[in-house]
Amino acid sequence: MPQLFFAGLSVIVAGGLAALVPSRTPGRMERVFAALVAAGCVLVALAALRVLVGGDAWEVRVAASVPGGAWVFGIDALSAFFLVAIAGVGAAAAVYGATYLAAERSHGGVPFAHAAVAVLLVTLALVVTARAVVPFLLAWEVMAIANFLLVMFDHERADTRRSGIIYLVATHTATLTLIGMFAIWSASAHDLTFASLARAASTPAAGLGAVLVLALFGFGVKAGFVPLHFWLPGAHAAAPSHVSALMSGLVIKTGIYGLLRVIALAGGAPEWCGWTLLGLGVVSGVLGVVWALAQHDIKRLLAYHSVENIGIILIGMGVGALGTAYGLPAVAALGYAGAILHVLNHAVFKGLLFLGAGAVTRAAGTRRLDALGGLGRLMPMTWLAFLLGSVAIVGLPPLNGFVSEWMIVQALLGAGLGKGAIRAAVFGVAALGLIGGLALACFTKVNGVVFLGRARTAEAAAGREVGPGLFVPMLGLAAVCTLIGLLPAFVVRPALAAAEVVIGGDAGAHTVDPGTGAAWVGAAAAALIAFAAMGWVAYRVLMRDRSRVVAQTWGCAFSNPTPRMQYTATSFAAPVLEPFGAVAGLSVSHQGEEYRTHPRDPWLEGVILPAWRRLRAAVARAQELQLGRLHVSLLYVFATVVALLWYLASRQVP
Amino acid sequence: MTLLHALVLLPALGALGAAVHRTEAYRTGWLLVIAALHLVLTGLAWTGAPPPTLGGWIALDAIGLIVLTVVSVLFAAVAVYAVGYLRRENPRGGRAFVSCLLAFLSAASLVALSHHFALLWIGLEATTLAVAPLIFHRHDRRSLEAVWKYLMLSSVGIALALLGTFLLAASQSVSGDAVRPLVLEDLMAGAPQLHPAWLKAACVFLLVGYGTKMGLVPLHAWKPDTYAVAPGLVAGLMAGVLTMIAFLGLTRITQVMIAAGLGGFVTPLLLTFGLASLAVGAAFIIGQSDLKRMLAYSSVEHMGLLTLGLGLGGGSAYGALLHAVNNGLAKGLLFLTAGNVVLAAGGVAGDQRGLLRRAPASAILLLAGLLAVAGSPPFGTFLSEFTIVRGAFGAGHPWIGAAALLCLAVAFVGMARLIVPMVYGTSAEPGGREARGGENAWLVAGPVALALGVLLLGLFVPPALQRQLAAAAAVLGGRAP
Amino acid sequence: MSWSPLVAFGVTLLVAPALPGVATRTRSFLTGRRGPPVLQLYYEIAKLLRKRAVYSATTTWVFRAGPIVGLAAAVLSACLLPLDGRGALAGFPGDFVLFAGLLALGRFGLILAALDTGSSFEGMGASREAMVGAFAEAGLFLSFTALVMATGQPALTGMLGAPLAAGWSASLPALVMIGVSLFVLLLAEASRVPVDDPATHLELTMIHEVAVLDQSGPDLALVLYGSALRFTLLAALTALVLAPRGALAAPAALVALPMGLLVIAAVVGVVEATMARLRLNRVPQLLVATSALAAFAMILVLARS
Amino acid sequence: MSGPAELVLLLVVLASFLVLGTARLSTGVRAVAFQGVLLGLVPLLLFPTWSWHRAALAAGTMAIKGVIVPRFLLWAIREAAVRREMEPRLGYVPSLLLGTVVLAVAFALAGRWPVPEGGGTLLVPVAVATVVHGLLVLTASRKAVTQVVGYIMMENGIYLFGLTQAERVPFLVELGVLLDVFVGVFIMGIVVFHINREFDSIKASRLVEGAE
Repeated sequence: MPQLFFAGLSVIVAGGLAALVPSRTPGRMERVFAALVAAGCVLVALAALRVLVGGDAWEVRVAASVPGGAWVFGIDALSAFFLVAIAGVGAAAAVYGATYLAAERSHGGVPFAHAAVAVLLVTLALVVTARAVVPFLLAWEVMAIANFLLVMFDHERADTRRSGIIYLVATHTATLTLIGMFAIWSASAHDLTFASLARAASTPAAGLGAVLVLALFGFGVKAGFVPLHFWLPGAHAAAPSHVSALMSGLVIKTGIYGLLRVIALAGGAPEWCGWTLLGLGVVSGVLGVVWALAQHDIKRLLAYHSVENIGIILIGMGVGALGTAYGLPAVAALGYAGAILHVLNHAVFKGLLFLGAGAVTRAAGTRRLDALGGLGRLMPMTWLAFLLGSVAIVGLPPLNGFVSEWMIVQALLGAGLGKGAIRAAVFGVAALGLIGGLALACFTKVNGVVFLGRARTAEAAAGREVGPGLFVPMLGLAAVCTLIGLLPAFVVRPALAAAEVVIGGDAGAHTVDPGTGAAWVGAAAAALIAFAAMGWVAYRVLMRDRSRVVAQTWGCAFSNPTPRMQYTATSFAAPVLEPFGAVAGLSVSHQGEEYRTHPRDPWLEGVILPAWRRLRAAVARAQELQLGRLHVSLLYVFATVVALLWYLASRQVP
Repeated sequence: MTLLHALVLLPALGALGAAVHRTEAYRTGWLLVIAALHLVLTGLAWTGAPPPTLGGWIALDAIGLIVLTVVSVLFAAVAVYAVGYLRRENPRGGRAFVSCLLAFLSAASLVALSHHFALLWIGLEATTLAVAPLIFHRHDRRSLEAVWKYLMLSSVGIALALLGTFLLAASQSVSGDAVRPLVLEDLMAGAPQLHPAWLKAACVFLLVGYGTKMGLVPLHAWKPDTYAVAPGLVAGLMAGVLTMIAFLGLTRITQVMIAAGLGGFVTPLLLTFGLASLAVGAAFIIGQSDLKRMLAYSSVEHMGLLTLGLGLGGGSAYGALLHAVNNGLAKGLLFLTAGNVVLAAGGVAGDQRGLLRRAPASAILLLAGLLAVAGSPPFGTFLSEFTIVRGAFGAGHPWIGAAALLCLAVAFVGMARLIVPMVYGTSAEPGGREARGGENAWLVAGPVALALGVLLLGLFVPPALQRQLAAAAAVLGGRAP
Repeated sequence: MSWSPLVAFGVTLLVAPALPGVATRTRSFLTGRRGPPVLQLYYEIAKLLRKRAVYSATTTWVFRAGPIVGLAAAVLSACLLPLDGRGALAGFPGDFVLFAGLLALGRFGLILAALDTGSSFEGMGASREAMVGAFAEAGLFLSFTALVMATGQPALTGMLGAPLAAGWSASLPALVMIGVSLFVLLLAEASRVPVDDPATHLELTMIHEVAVLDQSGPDLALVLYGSALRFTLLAALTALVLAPRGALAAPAALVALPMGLLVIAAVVGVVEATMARLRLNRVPQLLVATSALAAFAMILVLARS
Repeated sequence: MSGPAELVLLLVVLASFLVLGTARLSTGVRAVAFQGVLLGLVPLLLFPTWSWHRAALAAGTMAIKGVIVPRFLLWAIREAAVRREMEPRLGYVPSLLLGTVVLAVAFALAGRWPVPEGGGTLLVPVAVATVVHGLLVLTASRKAVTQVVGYIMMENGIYLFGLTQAERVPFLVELGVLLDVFVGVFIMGIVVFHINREFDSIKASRLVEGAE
C-alpha cells in the first residue's frame, strides 16, 4: 500500500525538519522530532507488515526526468522484512537519540544530527524499496553521506576524523564499484529498472560473473565482512551511540540486502558464489569475534561483533546459494531464511547493545572497559537490557539469536545430507560452534567487567541509572528479543517468504515446514524460562526462614581486596586469545611491572594503510616529472606533435 | 541586430564601458547588468533557435546552445562573486579586471556561436588573451611565472590550431568551390568529398591545439600553476568555461571527422588522450596540499573523462556532453569556494582547519563540492559519469570503463584526504592555519547557486536539455541512453 | 508417547550425583587409597541444602540466579537426550543445537555468577571456564554433525536411537572416534583430569572449583548437582554413541542406562588415575585436537556415503 | 611553381638552420627577420598574376614579420639587458642534426599529401619543417627571448602554409597576423618584467610544492 509507506516517510522527514526548528524551551523540538519519527516508523512498519502478512506486494512507477527511464519503488516480502527491522530499530534509536544528545546541546550540531538521523532512516527505507538503478544509487549514497556526517558529529577528536575519512573513502569506493556493476549489467538492458536488469540477466551479454564479483565487493564494503571490514570498527566507535546502533543494526545490513537483491535479480547465484559467501562468512565470523575479544573499548568490541554476525549471515546466504545451485530448494529456503532472520535479530540485539553502551558511556564517562565495573547495581534497567542483549547475541536459548542460528544450522545439515560437493558445506556447523563459544567468552567478559564486581574508577562508581528516555527504548528492544525467542513461528514464516523472493518462485514453500520445528524451539524456550522460574521460587521458599549472612568476598585468606585487584578485561580474554597467536591482533607491552595489550586490526594497520602510504610515495616520485618547468612542458608538447605526426604517417596510405 | 550578435557584442561593449568608466561601483554594477542581460539572452535562445547570420558563420546548434548556457550561467555566478571579491582584494581599481572579464565572456560566446573554424579559432585566442591579465591580478612573481607559462603553452597550442585550420581549409579545396570554406554546415554536408589526407592532418593539429587549451595530458602542464595562483573566480572561469569551449572545438573537428567517415582515425586518439588525462589527473591529485592545485588536476581528470566519452561515442557521447555541463558547474562551485577559503583564512587554500566553525557556508560548500566533483549521487555528475561508464561497457570497452572508475576512486581518496580535514576539526590543529570568518552574501550566493544547479541536474534533467543533448550526441554518432 | 523416556529421565536425574563419586572412587582405588564413599555427593548436597548461605557484599541477584539457570538448563537438556536409547521426552530437527546451547547457557550463568563476586580468583576461574567452553563448543557441534551425517537423522532421538543402532557396525570407526571426542568433551565439561583437577587444593591451578569459590549453602548444592548432571548427560551421550541400545527392549534399555553411565564414570576414574592434568595453555590444544578428531570422523562418514 | 619561388623556400629553410646553428642572439633574430621578408615574397612568386590583395599581403608581411617585430625584439633585448647568446639546452650541433632529420621527415611525410594548387611540391614540406624547427628552438631555449624567436619561426611556418589558402579563403592568412599579437605580448613581457631567464631561479619553491 504505497500511500501508507510514503506517508510514513514524509512523517519521518517532517520529524527531521522539526528538529531544525529553533525553539526557546530546550528539548521541546527534540521531543517533537522523536514523536514524529517514531510515528513515521510505525506507519512504515504497518505498510511492510501488510505485505508480509497480506502478501500483496506492490510497485509504483515515478516518471522521472533523468536519463535511464522511470523510477520504480516497491515492497515485496524481502523489502518488507528489512523495512520492519528498519522501522523498529530506527524508532528506538531516534527516541533514544533525542534524549542522548540533549547532553551536548552546547555542541550546536545537535539539531543537524537529528535531521541527519531522519534522512538516514528515510534513505534506508528507500534503499530497500527502490526497484531501479538510479533511485537505488541515489538513496544508497545519500544514506552513506548522512551516515558520514553523523560519524563526524564529534569531529574535534582526531581519531574521529581519521575514522570518518576512512569511512567516507571506503563507502564512496563501494558506490563506485556498484556504479560499475550496474553499468556492466545495464549495458545490455533496455532501461535501468530492476525488472529489465532481471530480463537482461538471462542474456550472456550481462557478464554476470563480473557483476557478482563487483556486487560482492561493493555491497561487501558496506556489510563489512572480512577483509572489507576495515572501516567499520573505527566508524562505529566514533559515531554517537544511537548512530552506532543504526549503523550496526541497519546500515551495514543494506549491504546484505543488496547482495540478496542482486542474487534474486540474477536468478540465483552460481556455485562459486555460494562457496565464496560461505568461506567469507566463516572467516569473518571467526576473526570478527576473535578481534572483538581483543578490544578494550566497549564500542569497538561491539563493532567487531557486527563483523562476526555479518559472517553468520553470510554463512546462511552461502548455504542458501549452494542450495539453489545444487537443486536443493529446502536447503536454499532455510539458508536464506536463516540469514534474513538473523539480519532482523542482529539489528535488534546489536541496536540494543549499542544503546546500552551509550548509556554506560553517559553514566561513567568512558568507553574503556577496564575503567568500568559494578554498574549493574547502579543502573539495573540498563544492565537488564544489556544482559538480555548479550544472551541473544551469543545465540543462547531462550532468546532470538538462537532461533536464526538454529535455522542456519539446519540448512547446513540439509546441505550435508544432500548429494555431491555441497555436503562439504556441513563443516560450517563447526564454525558456528566455535563462533558461539568465543562470543560467549567475549560477552561474559563485557558483562562481568562493566556491570559486575566493583567499580574500578571513581567515575564508574559515580555512575547513575539513565533516564527512561534512554532505557525504555532499550527495554523495548529487549522485549522484542524475548518475544522472537518465545514465538519464533511468527518470524520464521515471513523470513521464509522473503527467502522465496531471493530464490525466485515459491521453491521453498512446500519443501520446508517451519511450523513444528519453530514451535518446538519456542516451547523449549518457554520451558526453560518456566524451569528457571520454578527453580527461583523453590529457592526462595527454601531460603524463606533463613537469615542471610553478608560478608566480604572470600579472598582466599587475603583480608581486604581492592577493586584494582579484580580481573580485568585484558586478563579475562588472554587465555582465550593466546592460542590464536598473531591472528588475534594483540600487541603486548611490558613497562616495569605494568603489562598492557593493545588491540590493532591486523588488516587495516598491517596491510591497507601501509599499501596506501606506498602508493603515495610512488606518486610523489612520479611527480618529479612534473615540476612545472616550462621547457619540460614544451618538450611534452613537442613530443606529442611528433608522436601524432608519426601516427598520421602510419595511418596515411597514399 | 539579431540575438546572436547581441550575445557577442553586448559583453564586448560592456568591456569597453568598464574600461572607460571612472568609478569602481559603476564598474561592478556594469558587470552584474551585462551578466544578467547575457543570461536573459541565453534564455531567449532556448525559446526558439535563432536563424544563422553572417553567411552562416554564426549560428546556434544543440552543442553550441549547451555550451553557451554553461558559459552564461557560470559567468553570472562569477560576476556576483566578483562584486564581493573586488571589495576584499582589489589592487588597482579593478578596471582591467572587469573589462577583461567581460571581454572573456564576449569571446567565449563567440566560440559557442561560431560555425566557422577560423572564427572559432579567433574566439579561443581572444579568450586566451583576455584571461592573462586576470591570472596576473596579484602582480607577484609567482603569478608572473604562471602567466608566462600559460601564455607560452596556450599560444603554441593556438598556433598549432591555426595550422590545423589551414589544413582543414586545404582539405576542402579539393571539393569544388561551391562550398563556403570552413563553414561547419558545408564541411558536414561535403564531408565525403573532403580530402582525407589533409583532413587527418587538420584533425591532428586541431587536436593538439585545442587539447592544449583543454589541458589534456601531456599538454596540461600550465594548469596546476595557473589555477593555483589565479584568483578563485578566474580559476573557476577557466576550469568551467575555457575548458568547455576548448572542448567545443574538439567536438567540432570530431563531428566533421565522423561525418567524413574517418571516425576510426580520431577515436583512438581521443581514447588515448582521455585515458592519459584520467590516469595522470587522478594520480597527481593524491598528496596535493594546495586545494586549487588539486582541483586543477581534477579538472585534467575530468577533461580526460569528456574526451573519453567523445571517443567512445554512443551513450558515452551523450554522457560526456551532460558531464561537460555538470563538471562546469561543479568546478565553478569548488573554485569559488576555494577563493572564499583563501579570503577567509588567508594563505594557501589547503592548510586551514576547522572551517565548519569559522566559515560554515564555505565549509559545507566544500563538502558539497567534494561530493559533486567526485560524481556521487544525488549530484548531476553521478548521472553523467554513470552514463559515460555504462556507454563504455555497452561499446565493448569494459577495461576503459573499469579504468575510469578506478581513476575516479583514486581521485576521491586524494581529494577527501585534503578537504575533510579542512572542513572539520578545530583551527588549533598542528600545522593548521587559524580560520577566520568573513563570508559575505556576495561571496556565498554564487557558489550556492552553482551547488543547487548541479544538485538539481542530478534529480531532474529538464526535458528541453535532454532533447538538446540527444540532438548534440546524434551529431557525434551518439544517442540518448 | 511411551513411559520409558520419562523413567529414563528420572533415573538419570537420580543417579547423577553418584557418577563423580564413582569416578573419584575408582581413581583412589587405582592409586591405592580408599577415597570418599560413592554416595558422598548425595550427603554433601543434602547437608548444604540445610545450611544457610553466605553472600559477598559485592554480589547481586546474578550470583544467585547463576546456579539456578545452570541447573534449569541442564534439566531441560536432559529432556532432549534419548536416555533410554529409543526416544527423548522432546525432540525436533536440529535440537542438538538447543542441547549445546543449554550447556552453554549454564556456563554463561556460572561465569557471570563468578564475576559477580569481583574476586580475582573467581575471575580467573571464570576466564578459564570461558576458555574451555569456547574451544569445547566446536568439538561438540562437530561430533553431533558427524552423527547426523552418519545416521541421516537431524534430531537427537534419531541420531542416538534406533537408526544409529541400525547403521552402527557400518560406520564403526567413525563412531568410535566420535565417542572418544565426546568423552574428552565430557572430561572438559565436568572439569576432570586432564583438563581440570577437582581434587587439587591450590586455587591458582583450579578451573571449576575456583569459579564457585564464593558459593555456599544451597547455592553450592545447586552448583554441585548441576555439574554432576552435566557430567551425567555427557556420559550418557558417550555411552549412547559407543553402545547404542536402540535395539534393546524398553526394560533392558532402562537397566542398561545406569550401567553405561557407571562404566563411563569408572573410565573417567581410570583416566584420572593414569594421567596428570595438563598445563592450562595446553588445554585448548587438547580440545582443538578433539575437534580435529570429530572432523576426521565426519570426513570418514562423508566419504563413506 | 616557378624557380624563384623554390629558391625562396630553400632560403627559408636555410634561415631556420641559421637560427638553429648560430650562437649569437642578434644573428638569430636577424635570421628570423630575413625569413619574414622571404615569406613576404612568397605570395608574389606563387601566383605570377598581379593582384592588389596579394601585393598588400606581401607588403604587410614584410613590414610586420621582416621589420617591426624583429626591431621590437632587438630593442627588448637591449632594454632587458639579456645576455647575447642563444645557449640552447641541446648544443648547436645536435640541434642542427635534429633539424636535418626533421626536414627529411617533413619531405617524406609531404610526399603523401596532395599538392595544394599554386603551392609547389616544396611548399608543404618546407612549411611543416619550419613549424617543427620553430618548436625545436622553442623547446630547447633557456630564456624567454629565444623562446620568442622559436615561436616566431613556428608561426612563419604556419603562415607559409596559410599562403596556399590565401586565394580561396578570405581573411585566413590575415589571421596569422593575430599570432604576432602574441609575439608582441611576449616581448612586452620581457621588457616590462625583465624576464631574461626562464624561471629556473625561483624553481626551488616550486620544487617543494610540486613534490608534496
